[in-house]
Order: sequence, then C-alpha cells, then structure tokens
Amino acid sequence: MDSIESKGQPIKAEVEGALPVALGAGIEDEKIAVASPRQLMWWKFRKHRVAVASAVVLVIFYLLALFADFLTFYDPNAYNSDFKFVPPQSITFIDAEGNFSLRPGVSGLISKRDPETLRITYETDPTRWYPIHFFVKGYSYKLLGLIETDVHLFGLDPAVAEEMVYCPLGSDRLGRDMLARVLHGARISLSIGLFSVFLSLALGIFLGGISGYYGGLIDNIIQRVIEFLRSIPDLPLWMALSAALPPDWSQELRYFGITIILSIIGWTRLAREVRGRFLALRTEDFVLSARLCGAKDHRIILRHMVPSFTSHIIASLTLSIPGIILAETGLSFLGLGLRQPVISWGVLLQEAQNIRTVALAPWLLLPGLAVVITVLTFNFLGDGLRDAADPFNR
Amino acid sequence: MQNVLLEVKDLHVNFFLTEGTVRAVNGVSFEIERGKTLGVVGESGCGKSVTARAILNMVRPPGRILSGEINYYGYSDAPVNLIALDPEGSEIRRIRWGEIAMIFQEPMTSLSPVHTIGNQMTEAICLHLNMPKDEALRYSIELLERVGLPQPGRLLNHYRHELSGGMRQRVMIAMALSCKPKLLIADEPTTAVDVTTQAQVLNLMRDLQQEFGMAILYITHDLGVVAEMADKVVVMYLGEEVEGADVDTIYYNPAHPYTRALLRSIPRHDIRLDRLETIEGNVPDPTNIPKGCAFHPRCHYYVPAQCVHPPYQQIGDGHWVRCTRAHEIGQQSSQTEQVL
Amino acid sequence: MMTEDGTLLQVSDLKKHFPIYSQGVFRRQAVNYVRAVDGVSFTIKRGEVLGLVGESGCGKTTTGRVILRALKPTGGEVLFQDRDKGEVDLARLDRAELRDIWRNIQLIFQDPYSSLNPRMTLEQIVGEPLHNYDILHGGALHDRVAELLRLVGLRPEYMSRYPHAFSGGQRQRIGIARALALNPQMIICDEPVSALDVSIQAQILNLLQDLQAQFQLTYLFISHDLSVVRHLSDRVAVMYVGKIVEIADTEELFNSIRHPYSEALLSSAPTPDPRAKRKHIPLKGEVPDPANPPSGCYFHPRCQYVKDRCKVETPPLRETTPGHWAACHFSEALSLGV
Amino acid sequence: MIQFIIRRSLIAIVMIAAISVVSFIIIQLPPGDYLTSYIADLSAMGERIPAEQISALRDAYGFDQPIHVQYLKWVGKALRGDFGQSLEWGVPVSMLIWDRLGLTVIVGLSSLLFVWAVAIPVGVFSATHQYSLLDYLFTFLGVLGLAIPNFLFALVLMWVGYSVFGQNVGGLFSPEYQNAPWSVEKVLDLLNHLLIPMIVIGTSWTAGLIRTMRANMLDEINQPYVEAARAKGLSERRVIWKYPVRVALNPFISTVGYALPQMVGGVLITAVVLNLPTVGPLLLRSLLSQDMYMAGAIVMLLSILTVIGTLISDILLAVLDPRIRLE
Repeated sequence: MDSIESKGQPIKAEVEGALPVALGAGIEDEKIAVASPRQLMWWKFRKHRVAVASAVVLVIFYLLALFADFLTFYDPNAYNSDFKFVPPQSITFIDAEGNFSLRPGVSGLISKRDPETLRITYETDPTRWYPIHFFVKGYSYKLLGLIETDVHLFGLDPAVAEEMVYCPLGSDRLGRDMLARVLHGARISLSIGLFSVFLSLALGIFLGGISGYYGGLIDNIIQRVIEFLRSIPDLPLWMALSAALPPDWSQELRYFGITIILSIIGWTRLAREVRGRFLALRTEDFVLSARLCGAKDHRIILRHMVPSFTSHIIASLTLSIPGIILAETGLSFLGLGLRQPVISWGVLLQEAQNIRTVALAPWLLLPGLAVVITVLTFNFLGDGLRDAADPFNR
Repeated sequence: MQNVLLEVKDLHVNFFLTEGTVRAVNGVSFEIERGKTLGVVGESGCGKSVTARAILNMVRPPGRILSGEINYYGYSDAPVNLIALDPEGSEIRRIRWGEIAMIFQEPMTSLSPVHTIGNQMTEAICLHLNMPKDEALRYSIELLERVGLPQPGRLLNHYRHELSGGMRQRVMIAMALSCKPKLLIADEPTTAVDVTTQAQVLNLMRDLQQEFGMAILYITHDLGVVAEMADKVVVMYLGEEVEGADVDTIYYNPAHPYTRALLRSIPRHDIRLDRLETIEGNVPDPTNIPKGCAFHPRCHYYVPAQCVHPPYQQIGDGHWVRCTRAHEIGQQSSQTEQVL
Repeated sequence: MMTEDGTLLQVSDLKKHFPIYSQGVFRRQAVNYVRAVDGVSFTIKRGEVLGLVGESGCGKTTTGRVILRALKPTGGEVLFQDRDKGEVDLARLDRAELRDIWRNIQLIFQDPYSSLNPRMTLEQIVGEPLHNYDILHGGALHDRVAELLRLVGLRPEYMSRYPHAFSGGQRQRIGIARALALNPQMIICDEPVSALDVSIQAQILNLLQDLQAQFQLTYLFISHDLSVVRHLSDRVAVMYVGKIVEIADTEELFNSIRHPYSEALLSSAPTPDPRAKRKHIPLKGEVPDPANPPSGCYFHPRCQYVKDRCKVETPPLRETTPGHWAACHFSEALSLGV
Repeated sequence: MIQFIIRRSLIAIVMIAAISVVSFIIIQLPPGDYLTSYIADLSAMGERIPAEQISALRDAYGFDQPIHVQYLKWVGKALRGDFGQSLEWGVPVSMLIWDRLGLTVIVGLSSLLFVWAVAIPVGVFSATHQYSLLDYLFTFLGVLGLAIPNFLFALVLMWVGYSVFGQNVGGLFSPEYQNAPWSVEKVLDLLNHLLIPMIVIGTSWTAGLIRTMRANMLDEINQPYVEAARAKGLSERRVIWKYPVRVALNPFISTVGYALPQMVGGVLITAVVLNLPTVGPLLLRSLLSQDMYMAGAIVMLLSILTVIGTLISDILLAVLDPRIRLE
C-alpha cells in the first residue's frame, strides 16, 4: 500500500505560516534558525505567563517544605493543652501601651468557655503584647537533614512560652501549631507526588517501551493488563490495598507502601503514552531514514526516538502529579493512607472530618487550600509545558 | 457589464495571527462572466482559496475582510455587494448554495463522517428549494444519477467512508448543483484524487456546465488543468494578481515573469524537454512579503532601480499584468511557442 | 563482478502482501491479504533512470520500500550488484547485512517535513551516515558535509541550523545531500517532488538530473506524475494494482502505447496547452481493491477493449516488440495512443 | 454490529472474571483467615462454638483446601448472591449491600447527568468563543473544580450549610423518610437531597469533560465539512449543532469509559463526608475493621458496575458512530 500521496501542493491551509513564524516576531530569524527545538520550546513556554507563575509558586512551595523547620517555631507534633483551637493570629505594630512599634508583635489572648456549649473561644487582649523575635532558638532539628541547629526564623521569646503562643494559622484541637503542621505536611504531600510519579514513569517507560518497540504478543499482554487496571475503579482499589498494608509497618515503610499503591494506576497512563509515541515514531520517515543511514537500534532509540517525546512525557508527568496528590490526600483523609504521627495534608484534613469541628475552627481546612493551590499550579504548569512541547499548538 | 456575473474589486483580506499579520489577499480584482470559467492559478499561500471564501463571505477569524467589493449581478435588479452583508444573516445564506455553490479540495473531509449522504444532500435542497423531505430525496437520486453514480438510491444511506475518493467528489458536485447555482466555486477539486479520477471529474464538470449554464471559478495550482478548463485565467502570487487574460494569451503570450517562468518550469508529458527552467529561491513567508514588487527576489528581469510596487495595468485586450517591464517581456515568445 | 549487460538491479517476481486482520474475541487473525506488490519483475541498468508510475494504491511506493528492504518482501528476488560485495539478493539479507547494503542504495523521501529529525542540526543530519559508518569524524566530517551542502545548492553556513528553519524545497535538498553522503550506487526517489510547490519542483528535478549525470547514479524514480516521469526517466514502468502492466524506453512508451491502462493514464493527464486537442479516454469505475482483485486481467472491468478472454486469463508481461513489454493479450491487435 | 457487541461483551466477562480474582486477593490480603477472626471475635464475646460447627464452616469455605479451591468456592457462592458473612455486622454481606448499591448507582447516574448537562453546552460555547473572556473563565472554573478534592468541597458545602443555614445538608433522605417505605414523597425527598452530592461529584469531573468537549470541538470546527455546511447556507447555529457538535460528542461518549472508574471514587469519598447511605461509608468501615468479605464484595460489585457502564458506553458509541460500526 502506498503511503498517503498528496499531489501537488502540501494540503495545508493557505495562510498557515512556516514553523519558525509560529514563534512570534521580535526574535531575529537567525536566532530562530540555529535554535534547537528545546530552546524554541523554552521560548514558547516563557510566553505562557500563567504556567511560568505556577512554576514559581511551586518552587516556593517546595522551598517552604524543605525549610519547614527553620520557617516555623513550634514542633508540629507538640501538644499545648492551654491553647486549643486558637484562631489564626494577626500581627500588630501597636504595643501594650498603644505606641507604635517597629517590631511586629501579637496581642495577648483571653480564653473564655461558653457556659452552654462548653466551647472555648478566644478574644484578643490588647493590654498584653508580645513582640516577635527573629532567629530565635527553639527545638533543635537538622536543617536540610544535615546541619544540626535550633535556630528558627521567627517566634516569641521562649520565656513567654507558658503564657502565650503565636500561631499565624491557628492551632488544632490539641493545640498544635497549624503553620508548622501545614509546612511539614507539605514535605510528605509534595514528595509523595514526585516519588510516585517517578515510579510510575519508570514502570511506564519500561513496559510501554517494550510494548511499543517490540509489539506482538508482549504488547498484547501488557495492553490487556493496562485495560484491566484502568477499568477497575481506582479509589476502592487503593483503599483496599492500603487497608491491607500490615499495621505493624514503620512510618517509612508505610510511606513507600502508599507510594507504590498510588503508582499502580499511574503507570498505566504513562505506559500508554510512551507506547503510543513509540508506535507513532516507529513509522516516522525520519526513523526509517536513520535506519537507512546505518543507525543501529540503540542509536535510533536514544538519538532519534527518545528525544522526540521526552518533552511530551515531562508535560504528561507534570499533569499526573496532581492526581496522585489528590489521591494521597483522599486516602489519608479517610484514615487509610498515612497515619499520625506522620503529617501530610490529608492527615491534617482528617482532623476536619467532623462538621462541628469545622464550624468551630474553619482554619483546619487550610491544608485543603494548600492542596487546591498545588494541584492548580501543577495543572497550569503541565498545560504550559504541553503547549510548548506541541509544535503545532492550536 | 451585461455578461458579468460577479465582480471582485480591490479585495483585501488579512489574517491576524499571533506571529504577525498575513496579507492573504492584497487588492485583487477580477470579473466572472456568466456561463464561463475563470481559472485562478497560484502556488500555496497565494491567497486563491481565501478569495473563494471571501466571495461567499465565509472568511473566519483570525481572518477578516478589510475592504473591497464583491458585486453579484445574478439577480435581475441591482447588484448585491456580498461582503457588505451580515456573514451570518439570511441574505448571504440565501445566496450561498442557492446562487453560488462551492466544492472543496478534499472530498473526504468535506462530507460529514457521521451523517448519511442523503441527509447532507437533502438538507440544502429542503432549505433553498422549499421541498418536502421525500421529494428532496427523489430529487437527490436524480442528481446522483446525473453525475454518474451507480445505485443512487442505496448511496443515500451511505456514509462518506464507504465511498471512494472519486465518488465523494461526484457526490459533492451533485450537491453543489442541487439548487442550480449561477456560479460554482471549485477550490482545487481534483488535487486529492488520482489523474484518471481527475479526468472523470473534469469531464463531468464541463458537461454539467454546458447543461446548467453556470459560471465556474476554478481554483488550482495545476497549469494543465487550467489550460483544459478555463476560458480566462488569473495568476496569483503572494496575495496579488500578477497577470490576467484569456487562456490562450496566458499560455502563448504571457507578459509577467512569474507566469512565464512557471510555464517553463513544469515538465510535460506531451513533449520532451531537455531541461526545465527554474524559478530560483523559495516562496517568501506570507508574514514577510518582499517590498516593492513581491516577485522581485526571484525575478530574471529584475532591475534594482525600478523596484517599485507595480500597478496592475492593461497591456492588451483584456490582458492585465502587474509588472513594470511587461511590454518588453510580452514581445518575447513563450515556451509553448518555442517547443511547438 | 560486473554482469555482461551492466544490469545493476534485477527484480524478479517480487511480492509484498499485507495481512488484513480481523479482531477476533481474543486475538487478531489474518482474514485476507492486500496484494500491494503482486509479482513485479524488472531490471535497472547501471546509470539508468527507471520511472515507476501509477496511481495511488498501485503499490509503487511499496515496491520501492521492499527493494530497499525497509519492508520484508513476501516473495521474490532482488539481485543487486553491490560495489563491495558483488551480487547479493536483497530479499534474503538479514539486518546486519542490510546495513552494509544501505551504503550503496539510498532513499529520497516524498515528505521533506517528516523525513528529517527536527531535533538535529543540518550537520548532524547530513553527517549521520558518515558518522554511523565510522567513515569521517570531526573536521573532516564537517568539511564533507559542507561539500555535500554546496553540491545540492545549500549554503554551508547553514550547517548549524535546524530543519525548522528551511522551506520544503530546501528540506528536500537536505534529504538529497544525506542520501548522497555515502556515495551510493543507486537511489530510490519516492515521489521526491510531489509535496513541493510548482515553482520549486523544477529546481529539485534539475538537481536530481545534474547529480545523476555527475555521479553516474542509478535512479528508481517513483511518481504518480507522468510528466515528471517522462522528463527524468530513460525507461518507464507503469503499475496497476500491484503489477507492472507496461515497461519500455520512455519515448517508445509515450509514442507507441501497448497497454490500454497506460493509454487511459496518459489521456487523463491534462496538458498545459489550451490549443492541444486531445482525445480523453475517461476510465469507468474505480481502481479495484488490491485485497479482492478482479479475475483475469485486473484492468478488464474498466477496459474499453475488453474481451471474454480478459475476464478469465491473466495476461503475462511479455515482450511485444524488442525492449517493449506489456501485459495485455491484445497488445499487438489494438491501436492505442493519445 | 452484533458481532461487535458479542465480542465486547465477552471481553467484559473476562474482565469481570479477572476482577473476581483481584477481589478474592483483597479478601485474602490481611493476615489470618476469616474463620479464625470469626472464632476469635465470638470467643471475645464469651461465646463458644461447637467444634462441628467450626468444621462445617471450614468445609463450606474450603479453608483447608488449596487457594484456588477456596477461590472457586467463593466465586460459586458469589454467583448465587452469597458474598459471605460480614464479620462486623454478623449478617450475610448480601443483606446489607443491595439497597446501598442501588442508591450508589442513583447517585452516580445523577452526577453523570449533571456533568453532561453542564459540560456539553459549556464546552461548545468555549470552543465557538475561543479566547473570549467567558472561555477563559470557564476554563479556570473547570481547572479549579479539578483541583478541589471532592471531600473538601463536600466539607465546605456542609460547613456553609451548617453555619449559614444551620442545616445539615448531608444524607439522602430527611429523617422522616429514612426508614419509610418507598413512596412518591420519598422519591421527591431523595431528588431534593441528590442536588448536593451531584454538584460535589460533578464538579471535579465536569472540568475534564469541558476540556475534552472543547478540544474535540476545536478539532472539528475547522474541518472542511463544517465549511461545506456553512457554504450551503445553513444558519450558524445549525451548522455548529448539527455537525461539529455531533462529531465531537463521539469521543466524549468514549471518555465515559475511563471517567467512570474515577467517578466511582468520587462517589465513594463524597458519600463518606456527606454521610450518604451508599456503599461508600460501608466500604470504609469494613476496611477499617478488616471486615474483608464485605470489603471484597463491595470492591467487586463496584468494579463490575464500572465494567458494565463502560460496556454500555462502548456499545452506545458504536451505535452513534458509523465509522466504528463498520469495523
């Protein structure tokens, strides 16, 4: 069978410009001509403002998670029975005497117990004022897991720890600092997405690659397995598998167990994608052309095929992360994922399961906001990458 | 003016793309006479298809008709300026298909994949001829028979993928003729089909033109097809007409360097040529049309001192050329004459 | 090992059948075969251009790919007089052996857009064969690429550019430079100009002609366009539904046609001359499905000269006059021509 | 066509068989077998079970036999509607599950309808008004819906309902209808309560389908057949809704196939938060208390429902798209 033979002119819309034009005026022709496709993609990505902003937000999030100990003052697991359900506290520059102070501080708190509902509520007490200090000493930790230190970016004078707390995002039912918990939770929630996606990628590339390159029976078997896995509702499966993790496993083991469980579905998507690209590329003229030029298998794969789809795979990976973050959050929320004392956003949200608690302390939903922002930014970033990777974007 | 069916006057169409503005059609003027065929020839990007869409006022964003007039003289009373009409209004919609029908380059994709041939045929018939459905179906069968399709009754229940390329284009032609239009726009109707099918389609169109007396605007890049089909020819290059004349003049006495070079650069199956002449360089990018005469970077007759944007001027009876040196060039003999 | 008559390539009874699968409940099974190439035989002499012409789906592209062994033939023999290895049957080589053969037989693709890796620079693309076969490196490679680019009419300064910076015609030149890099004996040109603009086609055709003369190349020139084939070829073979129906020297074929299909094909091609008065023989019906070809002569349902014999007996490709072969029972009896 | 349906149904049956294997594995995953836990449970409550009853149970479930025999026995029972005993509730699983499964399907289907009712028109609008302000807004809302976890959305809605309206928006029935027999009023009450879960489950899913619809529409909207329809003089609305929308709907229907498995998850988790009497809370409880026959049965039935849903959408697609029908 002949390939599709178009006669005469290429069948294209008349106005469709040549590819270099698709990158916009303003960049000189010569620069475009010698720019590698990767550079062209980068230029195109840079023009995608929402995606660039998302990338910046994500970098900030990961930095916050990395320096969580330094950036917060309280141990995320430390109870404080005197200050339960403290609402988020705002800083003030007016000290106890009513004078302006350059140093920020927080006003004191007066706790009251509602005689009927027995709830504790807080009111600020402007007559007391606690200045916020920077680079204060607190609990000791290892910065980046390496440097032992006890310096924290900001906090109250350790001397007043008995009578006052400063929780910018409030505290939970056991008086734990929400800021510390959210930032420490970010470590788990943000990393589990990455790990799981890389695990999926490894599996996906391996299986999708053999499936796409060799075809035939192997391909058939792998494809049927993928179809099967995709036809099972993922959440019940995840739930059942997580519930089956031995209860005596350590925190670390459990973390990896959950990561693996989340990859069980994730790899199918990537494997399909890799396979699809391989199949499409295998019949590309330039691959045949490389073969006719004496390129051996490994060169064809590594030099010709792989570079042609890495950018798509990166975009696709980015778009897979949100799903995994959402899944971990959901599982932990249900009590089947990670468990105390490990902190993840899902674990934190579990505290907000009871609607009465939420009504009393709506700031307990803040980890949810973190999830939403993370997922949003990953989606925007992924979209931007995908657009940039696609030479003929709409 | 009595014979003029459609008159295009100084048409300008731009495409506003993120990469820049493309002057797809840049001041094109021509006339189509009743019952005659005008061939529009040009390479990809010359604006010939956009012109066709402008006639039906169907230029879609990011394209926009900037200025010009397209006067339709098909009604007995005053002419209608088609591009002054609301592109979604009822007036232009009555003219589309009812007065001016169009067939497209790819018969495969110009039929819907999920509607039957019958459904797509009767749609326009019911709309323009106010026929009830069953009568429209009977009429469709008649039309399909007329274009030489076997078993037209069964064909009505078929989908596009069940037809061959030639059959699809016949179906499109039957559809286009259903409302007996006064003008048929054929936008590269045979580019996507094989030569033997092309010959069938061209024969059919010629027969039908005689029978129905319609005018045809035939758009193509194929100089052979134009020679066979057209009475008059317009040659386009980068959104402009470079030459317009009757078909004989274009082939035997071309005055524009582009037309001449084009005719000398095509290999022929009827005569043996030793060597082809070439047009050097490439078709410039449509966002970046050369200043002065758009053809000058590729022109053999280019004189730097004279590089102005030449006007489209008449140099003979109905012979229009956009070249400052048209008169001298016109004196030289053409390839066709040389070889014969 | 030169053969007497200077034959470079001899194709005998070449077949390529593609299975049509039907999706069963659990596995696919082949229910029929598309006979894309169905017993094709011809020879090409050293330094000759053989044009292979036919309509889409007739198997001409597949023929090229099978000869080159981009596809594995279903049957037949392809004897090639390799410069280094002597006579080899391409149809029987394994992958490692083929790699050596591809130094001497190359392909020019139809689509200049998809045949160049967008992620490689001109230098890498044109230099790839030299690199892969370990022929040249570093400065010498660079110089050779520059030479090749000049040869096909591109400026060597463009070497560090990527394909996206070039127009269709320029890309086709790049493809040609790459095919020439190893100094092959033979090049299969698979519709090299049909994706190009009219004004560019002549440039590429002239280039191919010049290169052929300069390097005594042998071309198998595949095209659907009779004019292009006539212009470039020394001999022409006409294909219809997987078979060659007529083959002869170009002028002989165009002037004394011996097969009704060739006649129809030629008469269908429009002439760029408004004064030409030509008789058109529009064909009836459609090209048959190569999976279910008609009985007897594949052309008989559309042939205006059809006789009963044509419906049952498949005509062999036979020599009607010296050097002119046609697959029609009534070649001599018919007076064909346009 | 018939052949296609048969082939597709056979594939579904194979899928279901595989699902039963996975479900059985899930049941077997926790350490110890059902009987040991059962006996331990009863002994903890101070009850004694006669030895012969134990061995009778042992026989019935085939605990002494190799694993594949156990599996076959379990499947055999499951085919007859017997999914074993619920450890926690002390009654057969089948007694607890059917009502809730029915309500799960109702919640799922109504969410599906909600999603379609929103996604199709919005997708068409976005595509025909590409790069307009509303297009951007819809895209943003869509992505936002995708980014908000179902349970969080449900929580927020409940919180708003609770703190603003002082009302519990959870559940599927008002208290007075909870245990009442089915009646017109009860159905109306159910429909009333369906709105919140529909919106919660729908939002996360709508986003994806709006994008799909928009992308499909953009693929189709510049196709020559649309231009041909326009050239025929049809009104713009007719052109759009008869042609590209009709074609764009096809891949849309097929996306249901892989959206269903995800939606089931949404239904589950939302049901937990909103306390809907569906299988969601039941599954969670059974998993937390290692009530594995219950959990296995629920996972299996949900998966089977999904496979059937996908089967239906595939067949529907084949009916609607002549190109597939031909294969």
